[in-house]
Amino acid sequence: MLEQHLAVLPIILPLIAAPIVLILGRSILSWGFATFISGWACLVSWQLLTATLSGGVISYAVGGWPPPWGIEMRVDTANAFVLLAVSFISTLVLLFSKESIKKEIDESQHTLFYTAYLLCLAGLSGILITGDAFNLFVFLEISSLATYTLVSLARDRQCLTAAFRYLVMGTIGATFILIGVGMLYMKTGTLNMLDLAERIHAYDSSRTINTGLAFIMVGVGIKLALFPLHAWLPAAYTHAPSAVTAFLASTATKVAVYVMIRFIFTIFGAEHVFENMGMDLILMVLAVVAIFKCSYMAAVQSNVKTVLAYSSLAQIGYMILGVSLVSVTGLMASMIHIFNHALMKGALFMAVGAVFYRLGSVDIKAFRGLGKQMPLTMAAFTISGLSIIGVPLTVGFISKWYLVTAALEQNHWVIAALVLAGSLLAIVYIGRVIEAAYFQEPENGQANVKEVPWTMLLPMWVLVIANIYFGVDTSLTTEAAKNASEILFQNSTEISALVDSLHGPASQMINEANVLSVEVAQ
Amino acid sequence: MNFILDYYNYWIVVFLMMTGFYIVISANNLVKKIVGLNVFQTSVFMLYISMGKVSGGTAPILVEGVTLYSNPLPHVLILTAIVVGVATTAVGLSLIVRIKRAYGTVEENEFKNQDDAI
Amino acid sequence: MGEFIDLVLLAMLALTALRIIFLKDLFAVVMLFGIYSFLSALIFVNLDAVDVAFTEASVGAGISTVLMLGTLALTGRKEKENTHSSILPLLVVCITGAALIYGTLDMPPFGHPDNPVHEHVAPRYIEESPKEIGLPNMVTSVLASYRGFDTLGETVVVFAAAIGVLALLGTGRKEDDEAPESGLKSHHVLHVVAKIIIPLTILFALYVQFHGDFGPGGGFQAGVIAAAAFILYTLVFGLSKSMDVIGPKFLQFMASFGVLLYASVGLYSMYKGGQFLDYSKLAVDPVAGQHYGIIIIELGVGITVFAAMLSIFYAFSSQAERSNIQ
Amino acid sequence: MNLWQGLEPSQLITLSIVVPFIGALLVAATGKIPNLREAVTLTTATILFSIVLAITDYTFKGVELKLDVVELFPGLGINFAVEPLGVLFALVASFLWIITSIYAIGYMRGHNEENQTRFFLCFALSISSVMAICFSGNLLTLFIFYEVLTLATYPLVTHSGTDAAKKGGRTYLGILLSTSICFLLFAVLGTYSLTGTLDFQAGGIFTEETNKTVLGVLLVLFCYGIGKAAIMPFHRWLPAAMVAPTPVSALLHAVAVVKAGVFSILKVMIYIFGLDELKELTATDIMLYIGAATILLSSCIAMTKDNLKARLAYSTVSQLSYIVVGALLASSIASAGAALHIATHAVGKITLFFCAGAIMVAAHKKEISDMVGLGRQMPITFIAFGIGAISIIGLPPMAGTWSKWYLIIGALEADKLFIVAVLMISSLLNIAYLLPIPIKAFFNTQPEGAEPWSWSQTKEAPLPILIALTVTSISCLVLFFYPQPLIDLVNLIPGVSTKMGEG
Repeated sequence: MLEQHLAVLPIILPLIAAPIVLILGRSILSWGFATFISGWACLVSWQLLTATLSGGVISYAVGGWPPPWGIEMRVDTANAFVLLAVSFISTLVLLFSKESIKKEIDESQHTLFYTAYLLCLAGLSGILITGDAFNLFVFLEISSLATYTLVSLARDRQCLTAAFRYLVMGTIGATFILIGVGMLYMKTGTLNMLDLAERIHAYDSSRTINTGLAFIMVGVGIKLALFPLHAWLPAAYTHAPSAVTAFLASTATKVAVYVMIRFIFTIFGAEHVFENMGMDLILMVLAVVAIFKCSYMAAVQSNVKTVLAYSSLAQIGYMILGVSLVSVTGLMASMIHIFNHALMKGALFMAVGAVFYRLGSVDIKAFRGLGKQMPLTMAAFTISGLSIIGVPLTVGFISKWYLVTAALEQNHWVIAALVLAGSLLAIVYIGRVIEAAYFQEPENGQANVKEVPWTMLLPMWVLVIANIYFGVDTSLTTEAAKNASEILFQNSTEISALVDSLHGPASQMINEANVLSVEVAQ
Repeated sequence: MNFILDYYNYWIVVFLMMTGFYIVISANNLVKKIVGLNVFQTSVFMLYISMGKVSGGTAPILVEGVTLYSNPLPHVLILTAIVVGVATTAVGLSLIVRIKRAYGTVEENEFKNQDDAI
Repeated sequence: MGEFIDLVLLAMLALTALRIIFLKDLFAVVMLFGIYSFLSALIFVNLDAVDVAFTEASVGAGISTVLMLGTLALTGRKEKENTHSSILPLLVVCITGAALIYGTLDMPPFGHPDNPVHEHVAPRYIEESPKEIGLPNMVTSVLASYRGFDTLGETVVVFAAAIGVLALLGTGRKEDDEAPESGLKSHHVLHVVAKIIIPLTILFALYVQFHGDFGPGGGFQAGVIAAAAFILYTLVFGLSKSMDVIGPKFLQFMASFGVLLYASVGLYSMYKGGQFLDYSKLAVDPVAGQHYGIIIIELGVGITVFAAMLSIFYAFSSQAERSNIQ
Repeated sequence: MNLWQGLEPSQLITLSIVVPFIGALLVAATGKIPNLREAVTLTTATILFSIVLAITDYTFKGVELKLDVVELFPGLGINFAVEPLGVLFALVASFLWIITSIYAIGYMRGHNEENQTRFFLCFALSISSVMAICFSGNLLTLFIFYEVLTLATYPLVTHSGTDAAKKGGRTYLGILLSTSICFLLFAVLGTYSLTGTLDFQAGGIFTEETNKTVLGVLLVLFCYGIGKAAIMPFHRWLPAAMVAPTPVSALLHAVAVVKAGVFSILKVMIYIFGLDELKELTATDIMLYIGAATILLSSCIAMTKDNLKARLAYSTVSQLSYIVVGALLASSIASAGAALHIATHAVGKITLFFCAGAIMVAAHKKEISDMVGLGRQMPITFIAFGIGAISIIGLPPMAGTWSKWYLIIGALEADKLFIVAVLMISSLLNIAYLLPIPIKAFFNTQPEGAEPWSWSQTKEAPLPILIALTVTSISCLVLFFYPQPLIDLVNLIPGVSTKMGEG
């Protein structure tokens, strides 16, 4: 019976579970229930991904009202793929959080933590699945509100200011998106994404649509912490409870990247955004600056969580770079990196969370000598760190390979070289931590540090193994990412075709896009 | 003249939005920031409602004999957006209360200094 | 005439907003914001958005202002002199504003019935919804049925806000220390007036709740109004008395219950073979089904909003009491 | 020579990689019992050698061994294909692993090193990845295991855990990882985007249409990207890695790791660019001169070093560039010489390192100036040192003669008289910095009243060490008199021949 409702389940499962968790009240019960629900959502995402891989797009009209009058849930490979990453990480982080939050969040607030966590998950899933531009805003706000709460749950007082800054920036971003969506609506009279895409073409050179595009880009740019709109992120990730950071770092910004991709390709059409507005150059420059600036910042921090937060910013740069290359391979590189980076950062932040669990500090000094004292945790950190660097046989290598291939395909040799050079900085910031762990003597007074409980090690190692597994057997990720980017490009081409039929002779770009779609068809 | 009549509403709304936006990004006091955020958002709501207006229409509630109604969809969207706004405000304000308790101040530069001092 | 009123109101709004920038007295700033909110509610009425105006007045001018004042009570009402430069923000704002003005240039003219907004999706709402849903208030139809998923999301947002505030400020109930008598004990007139007004307010809330199908109103506004009644009660009779009437734990339960009630309608329609939130499946006659569905989900919204708003208020006022003790 | 006839031939590739890997696991498992652990290492090494012999057998018979493991990218994955050059390298590495294991047992125990289990484990892992490099069927596989080798040897370099070791390790990892990620990966990806394939093919994979400038850039990227070949200015990691225990320096930094570098360069030149293509590139000449400069400069630096291992390290840098130069001469004979030099330099240099380790264990001396007269105490060691030195210099009757001979012939064939001169000068420099060591050890002036020499004075290193260095020095001799099997093997490489006018 649930089969036909698959498309809406990933949203409503956590959405309904959240108030139930609040009613359940007891910490252990809410933990078990939340984990169960998240696991279920993960299973559903898996089903969705396999269904979309074999059967294309799943459309679900909520309330039985056909789009564009009702709200449509629309699942294709692109969002099913990201959804799988989100729900998978979410489940593992929930497993991890049982012990982790004992040390970081007051006992009385555990139930609120799980409630907010599920709300955040519901919001993120909603953003991914929905096919309605305004509905996206609503889910964006659900996830954001839950996120502000989650960040502020830590005991450190700096989490409050971080959460506040995040709240202000996030709300500005959301309001920008609201303005942008309003402008689109004003010109087209619809909110459904596909419908918007179809109707936008008539106005593709209109100033209102272009302004709307700009506002949406800036709004989403804030949410995904694109340089130079990233200032809120490092503090929020540093001071949030470890479990929260692990979850957010590997999901929230990725979802925002997905939103940007969706708006560019499905709604506006790559041709319009890149060719007419020159957004590709802007994004490319910002991405490259982000990669270097933030990797450099990561290399000079002393708090390891901050190091990883800056590293996330740099990695977001890679994702945006893939988008800015305007090719199926480039987009595929971004999609695959969204998934892969979730695996890496999830594992890294869990390892750091484990260190915090034992030592109450994540300063790089605290890592001294941990290689012997917490061998499993530090091994997990090392392997996923190598993955960030992009060492072969890890997922990081796969991402980097596709990104560089995409850059070379477009004859951007300099960009390709810069991407690789960026990895060198990753060696520096990951290497510092590893060196401290394995080659330095522990600080006084932390002689008897033990390994963390297995409930923390298990999810961490599942991710580490996933890092290696998907670095060797790439059939699933490659197929999904390829399929996803082809679908997105196809959307984009359809828009061009519409423009074509409307405005007469085809421009060169459209030809290229058509060629692409022919390749896609083969 | 027609041009101005067509657009004056939007322009004033843009001005209001930007006033709110300015308060958000320039204010040092957190409460004022939140007020600015609200002004900003309320102005955006006005943008939506403006576009839903039909000259000569009435409120979208079925009345015998009336055929011209304003567009109900923007109203629905803004109803939702208002709620989102108050929700954000509530969370923001409670963060402010906690910040005051933890730092003894709600002026941004002051608690920044405190953090940097550590 | 409508345009003239509109212009006047907009001019007043602009003045208010500018004043907010320069005022240093935060109490005045918050009050000005309340005024701003009211003025915009008036504009909404003038622009035919009665439901929105209702909400803006009760939420923007009502709840938001109350919460801001509550915060001011805890943080002090004076803004310190702003030392850092305001040139950069001004620049950002100017660029953004210029972009927006640029964007307005291709906008459809204000109020024109041929604008695309009125042509594509909206006509169905206006023409068909009275038949498909059976309600005269199209806003309610769209809100609760066509875009019912948005409204579920909106309810969850309120719920999330309550969770956030509870996580930050605590539930409010302090078992150990005896809260001092608060409220306005000595004002007998107030007591009497309050005792008359509160039942009337609750009655009005119920009216708004169930009349929302026909006129402006609905679960959201009703929830806020009902919460306002209890807020008034708390202000006059004190927090602990109010908590005796409705405890914070119970409010948490209510907030959850409202969301669940809403969602269960969706689940039930799934069980009946429809899509999620497809009310037509709730009864044999689709229109009747729509009607039932809307009544129940509006109730869910009302309950959650009431409980969430009151919880938030409890949390703030218990903070205020705590700081009074210290 | 084939003990593995019952097996599917291509499974031998799997075995050659998996056997040392399993050996590593067993080492970890038996870590508590040193004797058993060492037995495991030796057995594994012997089994591996027999497997490589079997593969050699098939290669001579002309059986093609291929193995596809996993597809990492559509149409591109990890696969292995045996070809003669790889077999040559595998033979050298697996044979010397046995010897080094024997040596390491004596050295590690004689030196009371800590963490011996980790040492043997990483050692086996390194060999496993070396085997994978030998038999790699495409550039991607080569690259992947090249990186694995870097990471697997890192713990060996930093084995002692002292500040010097950490500093050395940082230089080691920093240079090798950054050159490989920045240049090699870039070159690999560039090649892939130009040709759509990364398979090693006889005659290269580039077509006529490929832009020569781009090819030139790729060539430079490959040469510097394969940092293990230690072309200046990216040679600093090799002296830095000398902080490792001597067996590591001996096997990895005279044989396995550095040879993996030059092997990769040879392989890229022969199978990716193709020798014919290579001749036409300007960049080849540029790199050739840089290689020649490396040969001379590092020989000069070697002369200034008093620390024996450091001197040997710079000597290695210089000798590696022989192979690079051989490859870049793009003549069939020079390439043959380069391939042979992998083997001959290996036996020669490993002998020298064994001796250096023996001196350290027995006499606790690192500085050359302290070794004057030490020949009286350690005659066997210094005789072996002399043999190794002569082989490195390239004088008969030692193995090094052959490779140098072919290199010089190749340079003549390619009309690069300049290179001939460089090789000659370099030999003179070799004499200058290597031969004085054994000579001074034996023929210094005796202090007054010294007793005449007798066996009782000797204080040699432990027996396993002596066995090891004797075996390798004998190998130097043997390879001079019976180089034919190796030469036959080299002649099997497509486009490479030891005969004038062929290929």
